[in-house]
Amino acid sequence: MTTTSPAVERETLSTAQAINRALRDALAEDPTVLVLGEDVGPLGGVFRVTDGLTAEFGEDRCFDTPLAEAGIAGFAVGLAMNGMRPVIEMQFDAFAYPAFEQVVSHIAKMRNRTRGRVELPLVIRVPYAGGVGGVEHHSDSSEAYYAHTPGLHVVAPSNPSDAYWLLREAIASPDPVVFLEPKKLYWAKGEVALADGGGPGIGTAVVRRPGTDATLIAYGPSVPVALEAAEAAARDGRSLQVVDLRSIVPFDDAGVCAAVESTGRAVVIAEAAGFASVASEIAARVGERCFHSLAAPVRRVTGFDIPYPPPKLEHLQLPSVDRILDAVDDLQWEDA
Amino acid sequence: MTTTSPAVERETLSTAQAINRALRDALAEDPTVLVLGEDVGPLGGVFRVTDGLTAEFGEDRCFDTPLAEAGIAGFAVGLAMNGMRPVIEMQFDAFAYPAFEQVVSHIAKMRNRTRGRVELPLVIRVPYAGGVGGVEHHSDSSEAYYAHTPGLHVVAPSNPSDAYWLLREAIASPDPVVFLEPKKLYWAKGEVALADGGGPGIGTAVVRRPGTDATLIAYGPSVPVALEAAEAAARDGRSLQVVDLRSIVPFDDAGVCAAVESTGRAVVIAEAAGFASVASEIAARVGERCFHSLAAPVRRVTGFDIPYPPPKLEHLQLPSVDRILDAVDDLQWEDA
Amino acid sequence: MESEWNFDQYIYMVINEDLMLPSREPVMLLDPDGRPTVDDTAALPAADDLLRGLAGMVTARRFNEQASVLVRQGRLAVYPSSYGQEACQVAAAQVLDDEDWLFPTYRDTAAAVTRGVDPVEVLGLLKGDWHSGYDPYERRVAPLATPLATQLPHAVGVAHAARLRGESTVVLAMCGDGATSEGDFHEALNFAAVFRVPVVFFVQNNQYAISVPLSRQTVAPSLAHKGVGYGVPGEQVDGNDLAALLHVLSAAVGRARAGEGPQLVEGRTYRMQAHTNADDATRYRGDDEVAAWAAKDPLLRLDAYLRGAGLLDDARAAAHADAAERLARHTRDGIAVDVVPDPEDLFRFVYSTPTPQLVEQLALVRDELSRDEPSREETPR
Amino acid sequence: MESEWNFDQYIYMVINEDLMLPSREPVMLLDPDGRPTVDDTAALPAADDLLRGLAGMVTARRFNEQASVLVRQGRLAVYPSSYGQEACQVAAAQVLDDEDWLFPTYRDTAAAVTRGVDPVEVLGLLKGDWHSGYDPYERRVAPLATPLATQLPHAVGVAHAARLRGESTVVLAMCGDGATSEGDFHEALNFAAVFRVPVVFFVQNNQYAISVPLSRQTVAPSLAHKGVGYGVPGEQVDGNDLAALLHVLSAAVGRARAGEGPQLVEGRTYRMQAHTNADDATRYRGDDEVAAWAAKDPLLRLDAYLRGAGLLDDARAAAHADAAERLARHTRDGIAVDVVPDPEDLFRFVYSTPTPQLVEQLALVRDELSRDEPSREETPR
Ligand SMILES: Cc1ncc(C[n+]2csc(CCOP(=O)(O)OP(=O)(O)O)c2C)c(N)n1
Ligand SMILES: Cc1ncc(C[n+]2csc(CCOP(=O)(O)OP(=O)(O)O)c2C)c(N)n1
Ligand SMILES: [Mg+2]
Ligand SMILES: [Mg+2]
Repeated sequence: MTTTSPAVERETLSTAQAINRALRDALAEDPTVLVLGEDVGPLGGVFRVTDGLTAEFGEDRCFDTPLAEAGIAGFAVGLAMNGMRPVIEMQFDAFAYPAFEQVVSHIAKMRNRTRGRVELPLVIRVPYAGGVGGVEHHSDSSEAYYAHTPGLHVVAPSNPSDAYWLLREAIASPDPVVFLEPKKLYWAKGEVALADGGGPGIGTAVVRRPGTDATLIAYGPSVPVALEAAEAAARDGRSLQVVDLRSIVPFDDAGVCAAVESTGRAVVIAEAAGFASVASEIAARVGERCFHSLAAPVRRVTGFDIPYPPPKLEHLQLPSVDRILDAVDDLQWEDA
Repeated sequence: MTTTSPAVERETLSTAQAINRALRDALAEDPTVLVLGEDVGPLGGVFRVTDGLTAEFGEDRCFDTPLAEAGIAGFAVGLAMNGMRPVIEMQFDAFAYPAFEQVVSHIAKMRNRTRGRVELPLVIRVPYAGGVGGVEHHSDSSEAYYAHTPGLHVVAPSNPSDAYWLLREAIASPDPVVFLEPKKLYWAKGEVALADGGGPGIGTAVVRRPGTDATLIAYGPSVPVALEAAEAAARDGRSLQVVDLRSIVPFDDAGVCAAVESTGRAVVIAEAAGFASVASEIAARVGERCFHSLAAPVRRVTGFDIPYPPPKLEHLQLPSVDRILDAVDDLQWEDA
Repeated sequence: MESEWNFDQYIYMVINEDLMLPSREPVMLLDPDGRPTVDDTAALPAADDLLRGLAGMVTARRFNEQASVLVRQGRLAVYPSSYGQEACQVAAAQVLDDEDWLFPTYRDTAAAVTRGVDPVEVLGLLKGDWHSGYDPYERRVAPLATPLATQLPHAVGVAHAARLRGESTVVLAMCGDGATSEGDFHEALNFAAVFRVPVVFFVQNNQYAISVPLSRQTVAPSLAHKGVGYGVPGEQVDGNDLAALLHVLSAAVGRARAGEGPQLVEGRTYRMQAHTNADDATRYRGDDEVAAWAAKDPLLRLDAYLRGAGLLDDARAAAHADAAERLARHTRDGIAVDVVPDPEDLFRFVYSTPTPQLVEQLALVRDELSRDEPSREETPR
Repeated sequence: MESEWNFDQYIYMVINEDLMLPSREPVMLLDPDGRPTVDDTAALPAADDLLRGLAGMVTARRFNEQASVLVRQGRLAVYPSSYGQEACQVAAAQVLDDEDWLFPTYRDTAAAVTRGVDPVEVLGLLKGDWHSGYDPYERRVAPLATPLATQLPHAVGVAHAARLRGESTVVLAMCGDGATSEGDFHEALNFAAVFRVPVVFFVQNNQYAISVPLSRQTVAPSLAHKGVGYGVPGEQVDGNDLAALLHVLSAAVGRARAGEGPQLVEGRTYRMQAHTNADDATRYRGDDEVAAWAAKDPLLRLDAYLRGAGLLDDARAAAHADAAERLARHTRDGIAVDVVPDPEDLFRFVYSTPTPQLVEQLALVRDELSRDEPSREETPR
């Protein structure tokens, strides 16, 4: 994993711990930060992401709400209108849908409809995507719904360091941010340089692995899979570059184009159903902007256009190393 | 406009009248068809699309509900589970968002989660998109949210004949269909051949205008604009083909690819904000499937990535003939 | 056995069940002819408040009439009039202090005007210049809410934030009878109750949601009864009786300010005109019904009382009319100014810093506009 | 003046306000020690019903225990147990006829089993084979609902469809205390009331929504009071007293069947175990509280009464235990069978006819599986 400033103090944290730490540091630094949602209080969240925050900062700063996602989102709008920086948790991706109206018609639009007079500095944390053997409604990849909605920032870390720093930046942002936390990476550990100021910000993609033959474009939970695929391909003598978007909105056109142009081939990887998705957008943009550098069509490795499957079948829905390598094989190599 | 069987009796109807007629014929033919929503009863809907239905078929068949979109959608799920074919109206596109949870987690998934045992033959009618000078929340193009959700059919007629026949087919379908009614075409008139069985079904795109230089791909409210652009281009000596998708899901890959391959150039046109949209999907698919036929990158002419603007600025957000022609000009013509 | 349950709130609330139940009849202090229903007129709001209220209603009525004229002249795209509901509109604003917040719907333009927002700015949304014409922080009036009931949880959040800071702000949040059917109404009342925030939910029951009558919206004894399920005291009041409204609403505001938590007030009134100019009310209701309600006009009623009590004379009434006329003229003049919204505004406010994508798109629009030739018009074709 | 409002439902409902208010204490017919709280035991449900109910509870308890064991053995992914709530589970099924419908949540597996759904199929969801294991039409049991409260409007629609056809179907729709905070709860109750459909909403108030106690969910006097705002009669009942549950629920079902519209019943019970095996209840509640509730166990209570009344002897109790054991064995054996779900099922049920896109994607999966070599495993890496 690329880190920027090798001098500073690092801690090894899981993604869940890194998020917990980001919340804790934000609560400590800024008295207007509030953490709220279902079970985020004494329980510390079903993934323990908010563990200890109520104990440390009190009931007013980190608290459970009644069980109603639209209510939570709408309540947060009011808090943010009146001087607070709420960080709300939607317990699982699919349980954010009742809040959709509030997210689309208010959270995304408030700043614009009031011509900048009412800002909503709020963060919607969404434990997100699959690969954890969850029963139905516990593994949705819902980023396209948010990314398609103008007015929202949409961010998806792929490692503990980004989880920490992107969340800190999201909380500090004057605009609403949908913060997607890949569930299957909650327990993945990594180094976090807590004092270095954070490296590249929201809106910047990062090359996680250099490579010359083709570019894999991924975000969130697909980044480790892409890295594994690149590792496997390297064993077969093919050099794959891996780009981690980190932020879906804003999108790093410059970074992604430069990466694709350097290899001339691209595969986009994402867990969500492929149709009208973020992967579609990436493929369309790359196709439009890098057309003359492309030696082959942009391939997409995504979830199929089906509801997320039950645990015993989810391995087929998730982009796998095999499916990525198949797509790479398909990129019309001259030597094939 | 292409029609299939020139022998049968035709009536000239507006789109709103054609939809009204489709509802009326379906109610008359099938006693399990129910029409429900806000103001669809005695008022006949705010666009008069359900005019006269309560008077003709009675309060049990076409009726007003309490004002609650999630409730309407959820109620319709139960009706459909128990032998009925509900046709629900969401009064305006943006007012369907409170029903999002019901649409995504139940309407789209019920058949799949019960392994085909519970079918939901229901139709969600959505007065849709802009161009009518509506104040905020009255002009959203929300098709991407539905098209991205596996389990839904998504249909958008561009003329009265399709409005009639696609709706008849949607009501007859055993699966849920989101039926997008372009508001600005409600008053546009056209011929409807009421007895001919309907021409091409859901899932089939139609070439509305032949052309050899480039292909414009559009659906719903953008089709008439595309046709106008083609007309204007013809005056400049450029021959543009216009494809009307009619159905977004399922998508007519074969028809669209054949059209694009015949010209080697493509512009996708849609009103919705472009990012992670149906237009992205079309551009990505065409880029992937017709790569070697393409003389230029696929261009998109879409709404900008902003909330739908107020009436006095909406003309800038809508794909215009000018923006389409600019995009066509951009398709790297050899003679340029 | 009950004591073994040992949940504090049960013990507390069981005792208070009766307090939550609204009176069985709407509170009325002045009957439709302006006669006090109470023996002791000291039970009425102070004469000054009533006079101020009447002045407000005269202005609100004039504002409603003016806006409707502007629609007919094509200067406003649409206007949902509160004609007939002026007592509710004025009372909602009048019971609040400066530090308080008002959350209006699209129909509550007269309430916003009463609270001092510039009427021209209030009508910005309906004129089509921009989505919201005024600065919500200036008078603490939230943007006019169009998606029904969605503003109610915002009101709860605003109140909670104020309370966390120890401020004594009260929030008055308005909605219609139809909006009470939405899930957001439920969630907002429940949050307000659980967090015990100072919000007064004020439902203007004008008997219709566009064409849908109240009987299709609910079969509850009253909308005020909806408070019971949240542990929120409810009250129903004659919504055409300004005296009763001031009495009930200011008591509710006072209790909220004192820390007694949220309240629900239903004002029973009537939408005298069509839903908006685009609506045809004859399709769903008869003239008789409208005529019966015309007899209960809130302005006539208070006028009659004040004149009868010797508190209002022709001179004062003329002063009211003058003030109303001035506001109408200001509105007319302001709306007549043709604002050409800046196209760059499309991109300016979406984010605090535009994304690279928006920067590109703005450049595209700039380019398009700069090339504007007669053959390629800016209107969509 | 009230008569001038002339809205039928007001006149009707004002008279009926008292009918909608639940009793101030939960209805209890047998106290925690199994002593009748009524002098005349004829007021209790018939002995046969109580015996059938006890048998059902013994089986439900055994089923809960068995499922928890299967989780510990890794044969089920997760199990939200209704241990301690068996009286509610059994009563919900027992009061229904074959023509009726039951709408359960994820926690109501024992209710589904009581209604005759194969326990192995009921656990399909939690085993991970497929999203729903049983055919909802076979026993008229809707799929176990995971998104909270979302199944309630479905129940209303099912009931309305039946009523349109003139059928006398009643629908019993279950949800938890937490779920009552969701907007869908509100909208479902309101639709049911306005359309006067035969739905009994049965809220199992087990005092927690995962870690969140009832006091953070509502400050209403009881959840049953939530009916008032819809014009729906509410009743609260001791949810660990099967006799009281049968009494209250079958009366509600009877009234619904007779055309009296929807009812709301709150059963006060307790979730004796953690939310699921994945939960750690010690983080949010103390042992004392759990112990106090253990003393109110629904099985012990009914057992004590029936034995005391001479209606139950050891032989009969042994027969109950045997039946429960048989069901547990059937469950164990069925779950032990390793189902390998057919990958093609991924695409088979999304639409009645797969789209061309799904046909292509299925071909891709087929191809991938056919090429399955050891070096490229099927698990995502
Ligand atoms: C969520 C939502 N659904 C539908 C609409 C469309 N709509 C606008 S006003 C209205 C009726 C509102 O009735 P009510 O709440 O009684 O307010 P009133 O107009 O009578 O003041 C409807 C259905 C909307 N604005 N928002
Ligand atoms: C819409 C939605 N939001 C959140 C969740 C996550 N969740 C699952 S169970 C639960 C608590 C439910 O509590 P309650 O309704 O009291 O039922 P119980 O589990 O106590 O039976 C939560 C929050 C969900 N399933 N659905
Ligand atoms: Mg109304
Ligand atoms: Mg519970």
